[in-house]
Amino acid sequence: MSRGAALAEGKSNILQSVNAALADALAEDEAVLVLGEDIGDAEEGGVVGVTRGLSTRFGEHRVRTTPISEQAIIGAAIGASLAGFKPVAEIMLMNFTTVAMDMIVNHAAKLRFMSGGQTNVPIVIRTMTGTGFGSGGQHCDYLEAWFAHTAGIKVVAPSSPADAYGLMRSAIDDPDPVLFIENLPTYWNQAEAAPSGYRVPIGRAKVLAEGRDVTILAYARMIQEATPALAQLAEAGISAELIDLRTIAPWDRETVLASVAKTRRLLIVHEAVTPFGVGAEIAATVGEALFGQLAAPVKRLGGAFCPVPFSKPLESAFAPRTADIVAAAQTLAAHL
Amino acid sequence: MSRGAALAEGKSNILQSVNAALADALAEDEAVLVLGEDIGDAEEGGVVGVTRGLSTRFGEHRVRTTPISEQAIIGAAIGASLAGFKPVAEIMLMNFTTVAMDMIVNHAAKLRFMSGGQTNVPIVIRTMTGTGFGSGGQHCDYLEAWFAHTAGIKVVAPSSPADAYGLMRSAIDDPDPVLFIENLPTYWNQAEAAPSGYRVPIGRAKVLAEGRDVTILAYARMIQEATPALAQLAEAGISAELIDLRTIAPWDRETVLASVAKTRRLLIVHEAVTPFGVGAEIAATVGEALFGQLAAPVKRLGGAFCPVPFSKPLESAFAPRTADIVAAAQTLAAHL
Amino acid sequence: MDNRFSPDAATQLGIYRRMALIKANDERSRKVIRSGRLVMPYYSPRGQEVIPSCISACLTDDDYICTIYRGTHDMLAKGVPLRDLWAELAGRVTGTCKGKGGPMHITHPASGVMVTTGIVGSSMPIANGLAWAAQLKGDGRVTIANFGDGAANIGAFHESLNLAAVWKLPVVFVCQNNEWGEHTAYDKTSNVPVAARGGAYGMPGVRVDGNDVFEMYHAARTAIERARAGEGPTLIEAMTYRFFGHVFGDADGYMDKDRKAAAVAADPVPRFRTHLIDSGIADEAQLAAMEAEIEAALDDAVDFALASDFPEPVELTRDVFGEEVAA
Amino acid sequence: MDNRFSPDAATQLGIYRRMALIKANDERSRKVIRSGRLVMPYYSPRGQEVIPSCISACLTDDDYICTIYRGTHDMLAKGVPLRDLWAELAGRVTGTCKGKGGPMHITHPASGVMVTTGIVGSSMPIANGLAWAAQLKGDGRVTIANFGDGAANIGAFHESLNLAAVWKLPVVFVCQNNEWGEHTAYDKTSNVPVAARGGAYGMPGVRVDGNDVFEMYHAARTAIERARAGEGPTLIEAMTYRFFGHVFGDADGYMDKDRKAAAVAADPVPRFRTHLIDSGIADEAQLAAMEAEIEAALDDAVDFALASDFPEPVELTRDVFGEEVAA
Ligand SMILES: Cc1ncc(C[n+]2csc(CCOP(=O)(O)OP(=O)(O)O)c2C)c(N)n1
Ligand SMILES: Cc1ncc(C[n+]2csc(CCOP(=O)(O)OP(=O)(O)O)c2C)c(N)n1
Ligand SMILES: [Mg+2]
Ligand SMILES: [Mg+2]
Repeated sequence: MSRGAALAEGKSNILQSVNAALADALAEDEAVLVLGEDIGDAEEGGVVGVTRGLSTRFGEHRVRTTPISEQAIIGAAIGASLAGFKPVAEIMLMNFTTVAMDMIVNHAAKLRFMSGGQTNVPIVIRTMTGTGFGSGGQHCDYLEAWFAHTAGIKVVAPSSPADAYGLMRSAIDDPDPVLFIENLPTYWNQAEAAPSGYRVPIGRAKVLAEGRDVTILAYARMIQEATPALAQLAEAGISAELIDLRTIAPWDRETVLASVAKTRRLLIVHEAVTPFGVGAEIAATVGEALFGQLAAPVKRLGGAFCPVPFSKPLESAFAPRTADIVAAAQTLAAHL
Repeated sequence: MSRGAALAEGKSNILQSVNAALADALAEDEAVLVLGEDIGDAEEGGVVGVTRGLSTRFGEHRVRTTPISEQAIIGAAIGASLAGFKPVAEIMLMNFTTVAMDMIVNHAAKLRFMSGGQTNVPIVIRTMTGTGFGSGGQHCDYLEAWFAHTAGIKVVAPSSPADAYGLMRSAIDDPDPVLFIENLPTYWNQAEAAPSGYRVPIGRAKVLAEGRDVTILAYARMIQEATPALAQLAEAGISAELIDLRTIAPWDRETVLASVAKTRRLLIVHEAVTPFGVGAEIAATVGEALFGQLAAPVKRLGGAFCPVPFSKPLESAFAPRTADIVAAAQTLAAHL
Repeated sequence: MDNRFSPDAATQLGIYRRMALIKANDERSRKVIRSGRLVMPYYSPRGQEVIPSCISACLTDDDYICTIYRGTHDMLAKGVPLRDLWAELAGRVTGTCKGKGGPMHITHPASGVMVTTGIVGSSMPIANGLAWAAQLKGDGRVTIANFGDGAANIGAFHESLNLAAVWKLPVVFVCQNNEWGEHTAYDKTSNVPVAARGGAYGMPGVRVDGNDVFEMYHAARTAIERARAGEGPTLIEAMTYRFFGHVFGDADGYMDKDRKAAAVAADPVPRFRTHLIDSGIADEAQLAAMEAEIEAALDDAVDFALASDFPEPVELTRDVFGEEVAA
Repeated sequence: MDNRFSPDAATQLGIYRRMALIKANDERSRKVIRSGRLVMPYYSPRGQEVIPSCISACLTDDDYICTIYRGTHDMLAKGVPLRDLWAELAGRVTGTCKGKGGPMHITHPASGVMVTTGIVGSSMPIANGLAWAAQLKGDGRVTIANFGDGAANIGAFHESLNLAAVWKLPVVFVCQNNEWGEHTAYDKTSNVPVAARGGAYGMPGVRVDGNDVFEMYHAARTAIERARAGEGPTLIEAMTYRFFGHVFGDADGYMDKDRKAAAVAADPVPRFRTHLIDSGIADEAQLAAMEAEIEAALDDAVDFALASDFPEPVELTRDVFGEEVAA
């Protein structure tokens, strides 16, 4: 389906939705800026085109292509934000946050606190990641747990076009740094588009399907793996509730705890490696809050504990798949 | 007590123990190297003297002061290790790992796997950290959870002179990268020295005190806070078991699970901020492994969820203290 | 030497006032720490007074600076009020940052001190962003990025100078070369003068005697006017010397005694004081009065700081985010 | 031009063999991907053949190289066997890295390819370490750090060149300036030639026509001999051009058509081929035979690769650590 046709039908994909959110924010607020490698239209609006059209429409000074200098990118965003701007900085792939961690963690996340509230850093850091395209050990990591472990920065990871639009608008509105994680392999998945101006509140999870027997909590691409599991589980007589976490920090305890209080069983699914991952925090919190009320131990499914392998069969086996989710949910449901 | 007198009595502190471990390893194996900022004797052997005497004894080529260039430091260590050396690289403070994360995470930790086992990276990364000296938001973070969440690197954090010596020797022996975390404020605490050549196996926790009612799991400086809690708890009729985790990744499930299976109550204490910290992984694992066998929900005590504050009363309130540990253990023990 | 900028008498007095304040503040800091009334990590800027005093004489209140842990001289020269500063050093709620930042993390937007960092090199990337903002707004503001000689070897330096040059940002990179990075001598960590690196970015790089008011003023004013005119960044390497060890309490045994004695003997503060008197710009009584005023202000600031309250523990949960967020 | 190193006839033939192999391998790669027989991210080095061919002609098997995702030319020139390489590209267990590394992470110590990185700039810090090892052992080995023009703007470049200069390491930094960093033109990201940055470290920085065998050979040999003699590092900026988009499948609409057409018209491989014949070093039949041999070896390698097994899933738990460790 062509883009025009899709939009006419109210459809969009995540790539288009991020683009639309940036365009709408740039149009509405002069303070919004976009910067990063290859993002201008002279460079085709980003390596996969997420920022296409923006520099032409809003000018090369507001939408600015940078050298390959991630510390300088985040530093420029921080500094401009201290002077009243709302920059959206792209770190092309999440693994490249490793060369800008000082700027993100020691500065962006801390300046509000260290200044006693005098300055804040209203920046958004966009980054892509995810296994599936065979790019190997240094291009696909999910590192969200690092940032969630850092006071002063929020972390979101939308799985649908509408959430991508709505969370990007909220991230830009937000007075604090927000890390915005885009899943590369699912950029082109089509679904309902968000109306212009739509906001998804940061910190609010979404119940995608209601169920009685087990809660499946996932985010980003894992929603695509978990969704087909629901029907398979239903066939086996298991009613699963599916929650899209959407915001990883601060995460929505209320929604998650209410769901698990009802189902008494929780399966957490993410693409990041399991040990010390996001699932650990949620499992620990749920274990404490619902102590004695669970029918089964909280189960975590995450990436294998290794660097992301290149070879296709290994890469496919790295992250949880629908079958793994079905099997794990069945095991949980078997606890009466 | 003078250093000489202490050694004569078989006492040492952590600073001296790390120094002795490095000296013994350098003396025994020509492949061992030491590098980092200020580490040579022309620079007084490190900002607090941990490497004092080494460059004089082993030469400025094997014990080499570097420019302030953390990426270059870790890169040099990695490259030399690929050619058969066993470098011990110092990243002065743990917050400065943020400028070398790419080298540590994308390279040191992954080269063995990505090369299909052809090359390995037997380096040690020494780093200091810890609150208590009023150095504020960018000098005291405990970031061990980031590295524990990374496949391919091990993480240790000794709390005693003997463990510091024994873990350093094991870290240098180890064929893989090991992050060796030293607590700055407790460097000078004296205790029994390790015999020369002593090894503490990586991955093995240590039961410091046996108890029946509650397990307190801690590491690094938190051992100093937890130790006095034991007597206070005993007075209240609570028999607490204290475990020093020592190795954070891979952590000693066997020892921890055996202890908690016995006490049915677990309190985890670390200086890092609580959310998404090391305690989450342990709580999640224990909650799963001992499901239905616990008398109380696993409790985590960590640093406040904020950057480390400067002001003394705030800094003192940031990390868990003995009183917090006693109170939390009592709450746990009250669950029958 | 024709188009040399030279400070007029009033400007020279302003520069000296800053220098005297920095020197007195440093002496007071060490005294107060030694007395045990205040505990803080303290990185003395003694010997480096001329640099920020000349720079700030060329700046307006609206201009920005980013500085580092060794930065009280930069802050005082830019106008951070003594009471606010001392209360922050003492960790009090009346401090610039409510006591939460401390000596290494002073922020005071009212005087243009936007960031103080404890991470070597990190003042520079952020300074670029402030300069980018000024460029976008066209408000003519200039940003100063202060850093040390040791910081010239870290990645952030390179990325920042390149970006500033390519984007023609109104920023001045001021390397205060005090010959030492902690315990390590500069010439052990680089084969070239820092200023020589300007050429690697297509940016003017100048090395000046940072302890000479006239040299420093000319270099600072040239760079600042260039930035303000939209002509892009400059790298200034201001040669100076650190009179003490890296941090208070550091025994400084690694510093060559003779070199240090020579530097202290050439102390720029009394030297410039003598010049002011010799050249008739001020007389002894006038300067003595100025110095006495400074001492009185320091008395007041220290008393104010130490009489102030510490922040309440609830501050741990404030200013982490705009709103309070459950951990 | 007096002390110019010039490759003798045998060396020229060796250089051409490498160039022809790289070109043929590139064409084969694109063909195999297009056929759908193999899926991989592919960064064509077409147009950059001369650089590693000349460099490797000056290296021994014991010398080390570190390269990047756009690195098959560097690997082939250094001697990575075709079968091992192709099996790795195909993700097979018979590959250099058992299929676990893939095209961006080829390691083959037997031919001196120690690290291939997908992170811009990261070949350099590690190359220093290999060079430090050689310096310590005194074994005379030289290390080559390959990287692109875009990588010259990242922090790791700066830290690495400075450390290498200060430590006088036997390393050669080879910037393959193909005018593009992904979709961004080099001159939009830097105001100066990369070579001009050598001076910022006190290191020779030379810009050469990296598509001219004689220029490139001289520069490479000069730098390598200097390194081997213990005289320290060199920065070579080898000017070249990327014949295709950044990655296979990239439509390359951002590249100036005329500039690209001119570069392709000046294709260094047929140009050097003509030179060999014109100068009587080889005749058509000899070169055709060499090329046929290369094609046959490629047939064999591709067949071998595609007939090989994929690694077993258990490989996910292997090579993470020396021993297997519970997650
Ligand atoms: C990234 C980083 N590495 C190391 C340190 C530790 N450190 C603090 S100050 C310093 C020396 C800096 O020297 P220089 O840049 O010359 O500044 P000066 O202290 O002389 O003003 C070092 C190595 C740090 N703060 N940050
Ligand atoms: C730290 C980092 N930032 C960004 C990228 C994404 N990226 C991959 S290749 C590339 C362009 C590099 O250009 P250059 O150094 O000239 O090498 P070339 O591809 O032209 O050989 C970029 C930006 C990356 N891999 N690593
Ligand atoms: Mg210095
Ligand atoms: Mg390039």
